[in-house]
Amino acid sequence: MDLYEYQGKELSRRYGIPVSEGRLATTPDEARAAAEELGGQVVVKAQVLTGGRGKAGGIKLAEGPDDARAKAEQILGLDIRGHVVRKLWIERASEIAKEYYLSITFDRGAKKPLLMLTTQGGIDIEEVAEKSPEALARLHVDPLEGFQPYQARRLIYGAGIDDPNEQKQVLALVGKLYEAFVGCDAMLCEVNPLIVTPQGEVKALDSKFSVDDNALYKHPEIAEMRDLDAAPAEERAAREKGVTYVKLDGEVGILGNGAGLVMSTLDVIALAGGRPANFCDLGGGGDAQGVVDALEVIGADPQVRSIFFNIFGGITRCDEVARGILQALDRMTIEHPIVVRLDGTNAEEGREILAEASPPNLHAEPTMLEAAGRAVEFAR
Amino acid sequence: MDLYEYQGKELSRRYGIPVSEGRLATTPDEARAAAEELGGQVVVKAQVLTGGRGKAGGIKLAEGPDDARAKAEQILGLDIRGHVVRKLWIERASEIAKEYYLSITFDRGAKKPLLMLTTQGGIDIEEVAEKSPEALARLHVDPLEGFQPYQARRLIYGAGIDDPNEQKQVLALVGKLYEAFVGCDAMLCEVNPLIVTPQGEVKALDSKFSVDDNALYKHPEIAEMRDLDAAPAEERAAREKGVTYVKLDGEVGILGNGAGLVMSTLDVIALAGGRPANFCDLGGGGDAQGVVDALEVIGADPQVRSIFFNIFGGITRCDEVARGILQALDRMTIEHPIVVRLDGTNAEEGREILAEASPPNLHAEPTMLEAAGRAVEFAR
Amino acid sequence: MAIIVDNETRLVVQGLTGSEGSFHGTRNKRYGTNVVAGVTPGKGGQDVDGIPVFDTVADAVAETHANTSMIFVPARFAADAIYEAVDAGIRTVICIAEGLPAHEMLRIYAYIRPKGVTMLGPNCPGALSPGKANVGIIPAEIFSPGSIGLVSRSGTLTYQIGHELTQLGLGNSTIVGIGGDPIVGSSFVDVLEKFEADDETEYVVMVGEIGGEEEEKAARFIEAHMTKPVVAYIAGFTAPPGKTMGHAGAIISGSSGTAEAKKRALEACGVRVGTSPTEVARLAADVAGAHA
Amino acid sequence: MAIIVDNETRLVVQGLTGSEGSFHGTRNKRYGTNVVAGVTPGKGGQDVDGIPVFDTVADAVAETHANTSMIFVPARFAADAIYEAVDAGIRTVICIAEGLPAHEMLRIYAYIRPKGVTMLGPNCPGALSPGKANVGIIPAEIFSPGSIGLVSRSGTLTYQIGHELTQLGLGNSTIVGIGGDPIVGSSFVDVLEKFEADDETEYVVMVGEIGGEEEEKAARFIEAHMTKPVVAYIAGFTAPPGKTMGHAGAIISGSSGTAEAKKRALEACGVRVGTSPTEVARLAADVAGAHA
Repeated sequence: MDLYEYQGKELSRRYGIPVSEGRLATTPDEARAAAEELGGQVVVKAQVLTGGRGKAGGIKLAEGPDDARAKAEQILGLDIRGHVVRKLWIERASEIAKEYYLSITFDRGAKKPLLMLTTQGGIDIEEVAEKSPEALARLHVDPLEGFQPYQARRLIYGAGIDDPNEQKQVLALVGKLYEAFVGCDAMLCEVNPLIVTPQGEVKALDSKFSVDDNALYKHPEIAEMRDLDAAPAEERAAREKGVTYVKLDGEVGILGNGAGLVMSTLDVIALAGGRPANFCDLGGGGDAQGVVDALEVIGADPQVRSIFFNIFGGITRCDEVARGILQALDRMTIEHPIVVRLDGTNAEEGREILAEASPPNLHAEPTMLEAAGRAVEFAR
Repeated sequence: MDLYEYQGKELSRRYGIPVSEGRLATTPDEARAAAEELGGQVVVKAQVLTGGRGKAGGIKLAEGPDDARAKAEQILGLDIRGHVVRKLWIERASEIAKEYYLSITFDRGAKKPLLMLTTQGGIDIEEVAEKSPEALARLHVDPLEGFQPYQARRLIYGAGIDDPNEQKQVLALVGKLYEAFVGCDAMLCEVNPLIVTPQGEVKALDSKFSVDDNALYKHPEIAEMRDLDAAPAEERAAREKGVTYVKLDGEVGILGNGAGLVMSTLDVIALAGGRPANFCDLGGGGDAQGVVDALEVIGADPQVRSIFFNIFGGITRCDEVARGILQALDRMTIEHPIVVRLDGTNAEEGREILAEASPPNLHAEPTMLEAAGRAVEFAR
Repeated sequence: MAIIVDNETRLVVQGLTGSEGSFHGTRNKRYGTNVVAGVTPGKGGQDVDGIPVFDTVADAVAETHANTSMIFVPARFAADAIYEAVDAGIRTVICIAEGLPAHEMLRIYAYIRPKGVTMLGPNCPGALSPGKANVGIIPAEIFSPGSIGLVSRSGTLTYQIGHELTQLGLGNSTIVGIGGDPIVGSSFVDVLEKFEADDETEYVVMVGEIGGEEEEKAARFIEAHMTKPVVAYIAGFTAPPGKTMGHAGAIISGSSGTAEAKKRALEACGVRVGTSPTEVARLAADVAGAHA
Repeated sequence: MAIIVDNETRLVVQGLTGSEGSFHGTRNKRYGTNVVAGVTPGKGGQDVDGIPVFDTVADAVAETHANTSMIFVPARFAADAIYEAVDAGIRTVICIAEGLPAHEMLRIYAYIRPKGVTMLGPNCPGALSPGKANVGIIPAEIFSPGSIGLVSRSGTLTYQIGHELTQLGLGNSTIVGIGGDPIVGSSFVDVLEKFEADDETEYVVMVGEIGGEEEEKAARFIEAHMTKPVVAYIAGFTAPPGKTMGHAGAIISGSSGTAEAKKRALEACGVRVGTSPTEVARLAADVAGAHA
C-alpha cells in the first residue's frame, strides 16, 4: 500500500525524522487558511500516488495566503499520469542548498533491506545508478543484525558527504528511517530530496512510504490511511468484493484462478492476436458469488467484447466453478460471448454441468490455446 | 544491579504485567496511610535485596490501617540476612488459589536466555529443580529469533498448566516478561510466586529484577533506582571511589590489580594459613589516588591487622604503583604492616623506588607466595 | 530419490484440525504420504482421521520422529509456527499459509538459512513426488511419475504445465512450487541445485514469471552448474509495467524483471523458453525425445 | 603455527587514534605484529606512527587486506565496531574494550558464530604468540616462545602464571585471554580445540575461576577430545558464596560453579589442578619434563 507524501511525513515525524510543518487542504479556501496559519512562503504540493509531480505542474511556491489559494486552484483537479489531484499538502517553504537522496528498499534478490544514499538527489535515482554508479552508495542490512551506525557511516563516506555537521545529522536520520522501515513494515521508505538548508540543517523534503499489505493488521493506524478513492473505480469495486482486478486496454475480458495462470492467459490471448481487457484472479475460490462478483466487474468495462473464463482446478473444483457460472448467468445478464475452459480437479463433471445447461452465449473449449483463439475471434 | 520488589513491580507494570496496587512506606505512619488509601486487607512487605523475607518475619498480613502500622513497626529495622529493613511495600492483599514460578535468566553456558516455569512456585526453585525436575519446564530462547509464542506454549504444556483461561494469561505474561527482560537489559526477571486467584486471575505477587550494570547508561530511569544506602558502608565508599571492594571476615587486607589475581591472592593467603579481610581490585589503574582510595577503604576495617599489596604489572606499571604507594603513605597514616610484591612491567624500577624510600612499615617480598606468608605472619 | 518430499518424509501438519489443514492433510495421507502427526495447541490427544494431534511440534517430533512440516495456520500465527518447527528439529518446512508479513519472512529466512533447513513458501502449493509423497495442495491426479523436475513460482500455472506434460506422456520426478511472495524459503537456484543432484531427475522445466531477478540468477546457475537440460516458461509478457498482478512477486520495477528480459537472459544461457504452456511442454518432449 | 594470532595476522585497530588504542596499537606493532591499519570515523587519511587510518573497516580491508581486528573503542560503540569488522570480512575479532551490555553480546555471539568468526573478549587482554604477534595488552616481555598453550579468563592472573612458567624455563606457543564477561566470543573449549590442532602446542595450561560452567565443560572436552596434556588452575577457593568479585563471570550461584566443584570436575577428567600459580607452573614443568 503506497502512502501519500503527507502520510509518509506524518510517519516520519513519529520516528523523529525532521520534516517541514504543513497542513492538508482539499479546497482553495483550505489552502489559503493553511498558508495563513503557517505564515510566510509556502509550497503547495499535489498529493498523488505517482511521481513526476513537479514536471506536471503539481508543486508550486506561493508567496502568501492569497497566492496559495490561487496556486491550489490551479493544481486541484490536475491529471498527473492518470491520477486526479484531490488533496494538497501546504507546507512551509524551505531554502535548499543541497539535494541528497536516501532510501531503504526491500531487496528481494539479496533478501535483505538495501540502503541507498547519494548527494545527487532530486532527480531520477535510476539515472544516477546508471550514469554515475560510483555516486550512489549502497549497503545491505542483515535482518538479524539490524541497523548499526557503521552502516550509515559507510553510506555517508561512500556518498562523499564530508561536512561533519551534515554527517552527524544524516547518521541519525538513516537510523530513524530504518526504525520507521521496520516499525511500519514498509517495503520502501524513500526521501528524495533529502535537503541541506543554507543554515546546514538536514531535512526530508519529500517522503515516499510503501507498506506491506500483509502487515497492515499490525498497524491499524496505517491501514486507515488507505485512500479508497485513489484507485480506479472498477479496481475499487473489485477490491471490495475480494477480487484481484487490474484494468488493461484490450477487448477480451479475462477471468482465471491463480495469478500465474491468469498472466499466462493474458499472454496466450496476445499470441492468438487479441488484446486482454483486464487481469482478474478469482484466487482459490470460484464459488457462485465470486464468479458473479468478477463477472460484474469485467462486464462493467465498456471495451470488453468477449470473456475468457480459464480455470485449472487444483483446490478449486471445476464442478463448483461450473455451477458458479450458471448461477451467475441466472442472476445477471451478460451480453458478451463467454468462452470457458475447464481442466484439472473434477473437470469432467464441470464440463457436463455446463453442457447440460448450455446457456446460449457460453462456449466450452477443451484446451487453453483453443479457448483463447475462440475468445479472440468473438472479440473481433 | 538488583532491584527491590517495588521497583521490579514498577517495571512489570510498565510492560503490562499484572501486579497488585501498592504504596511505598518508610515509617509506620506512612504504612498506615498507605493501608488507608488502599483499603481492606493489605500485605506489609520488607524491601530488602535478599531472599527469605517470609521466614524472617518480613512479610505480614494486616487487617486495616492500624494493623498495618503495627506490622510496619515490627518489620522496620529487622535484620534479614544482614540487610536492615528501611523500606516497606504496602500492597492490597491477594487471595491465592495456586502459586506458580516463572523466570527468565541469562544462561551463560548456553549463551541464551532461559525461560523456566513450574506450578510448584512459592518455594525454593533449586529444590524443585533437584527433587522434581520434570515439574520444571525449561526452554532457551535464541537471541536472534527472539521470543515467539510457541515458546510460552511449550512451557505451559511442559509445566502442566491445563486450564485454558490460565494458559491464555500465562502465555501473554511470558511474552511481556520477555519484553521487559530485553527492554530493561535484565540479567534476571523472576516472578515467584506467580499466583492464580480463586477467580482465575493470574498475577505477579513478587518481582525480582536484576539489571546489567553495563547497560544502565541506556536506562537512566533504572539507574536512578539504585539504592546507595543498601550496600555496606565500606563497599559504598569504595564504589564512590571507583574501587571494587568486597568485605570479608579475616585479618589480612588485600589489594591487587585484576579480579583473577586478587581472587588468587585470597586463596594464597588461605593456603598460608591466614584469612583475607577483603577483596579489593585496583583495576587497570594503580595511580597514587587509586592507591590512597583503596588503602583508606581497607584501613577503615577494624579487623585488618596487615595489608598485602600484590601487583603484577601489565598495563599497570610497577614504578607508578610504587610511587602511588609512597604518595599514599605521605598523605595518610597506616599503622598496619604492608607487604608489597611487585612483578611484571617495570617491576625493577618499582622495587628500587620502594627500597630507596623504605618507609618503616613497608616490606617488599620477591614472590607472591613469600609475600603471602609474610602478610599472614604479621596478622597473627 | 526425488527431492524435498519422498518415501522418507514423515510429515507433521501444523494446523491439522483446521478446515484446510484437515482437508489437505488427510488428502496427502490418502495419496500415500506418511503423515505421522498434527499439531494444534490445546488439542493434543485428539486425532484427525487416525493422525494423532499434539500440542507442540516438539511433542510431535519426540513421539513420531516427524522430519517435515506442512504449515496450515492463519497468517498471523505462521511465523511462530515456522520457528516452532525449525527449533523442534524439523528439516523441511513447507508453508502453504499465505499473508506472512515480508519483514517477518526476512528474519525467518536469515534465521533458518545457516541451519540448512529446506523451506518452501510461504504462499506456495507445496511439493509432490508422484508415487511417493504429496505435501501441499497440488492435485496429484494431474501428474505421473517420470524424470522431469518441475519448479514454479505459481500454483495453477504449474498444474496447467504439468497437465500438458502428462498429455504428452511425460512424467515428473518432483513438482515444486516455491511460492510467489517477495521472500520465499527456496529460490529457483536452490531447487535446481537439488534437481541436478537427484538421480531420478533427467530434465527440468522451470516456470517463472515477471518481477524480481530469480529467473536471471537461475539462468546463470544453469549455465555454470547444470548438466541436465532445462527448458523454461515465463508468464507475463503482456503485463503492463508498474501494475501489480496479484502475486506480490510480480511487480515490475523499471525495465529489469520483465518477461522479455528474463527470456533473453535464459536463452543467453542456453535455456529454451516456450511462449505458452503448450509450447513449453512440447519443448520438454523434444528434449526428452532427443535424450531418450 | 600458534593459534589466533601469528605471522599471517594483518591487524586493523578500531579506535587507533584514541589514547589506549594508539598506546597498545603502536606497542603491538613494535613487538613485530603486522599492524596494517587503524580505523577512526572522520580521521581517514591520517596516520598513527606510520599506520594508515581509515574511516571504515571496509576501506581498511579493501586497502590493506586486514584479516584481524583489535577493538579499542568506548563500550557504547563496541557492538557497532564488532558488527562493522565482521561484516567487512574480518575473520578474527579481539575486543579489548570492556563494558558491553550482555544482551548486545548475546546477539553478537549468535550472529557471528555461524559465520565461523573467531572472537576473543570483550573485556579480554588479547592474544600473544611469542616471537610472532601480540594483539592486545598482554605484556610480551614476561613470555618466551615455547610449546605450552596458555588460556585464561583473567588478565593479571595470566601474567602471573606466565611469569612463573618463564622462571621455570618454559615458553608458550600462544597465550589467550578469553575475557571475564558473562558472554565472551570464545570459550575454553573453543581455545582448547585450537590448541589440540596446533602443531606448535604440546601442553596446555588452563586458568579458570569461580562462576559459570565453562571449566566443567572444558573438563569433559579434554577427556573426550584432547591428546595433549592439560594442567589447570582455578582461582576463588576462598571466595564466599553469592559475592561478586569484580569479574561479572565470577558470580557463584548455588553450589555449582565453585572452585572446589570445578577442581573436582577437572580431576575427574584426568586434569591435574594446582592450588596456587606457583604450583600450577610446577605441574606444567613436571608434565613437560615427563614428555621431554
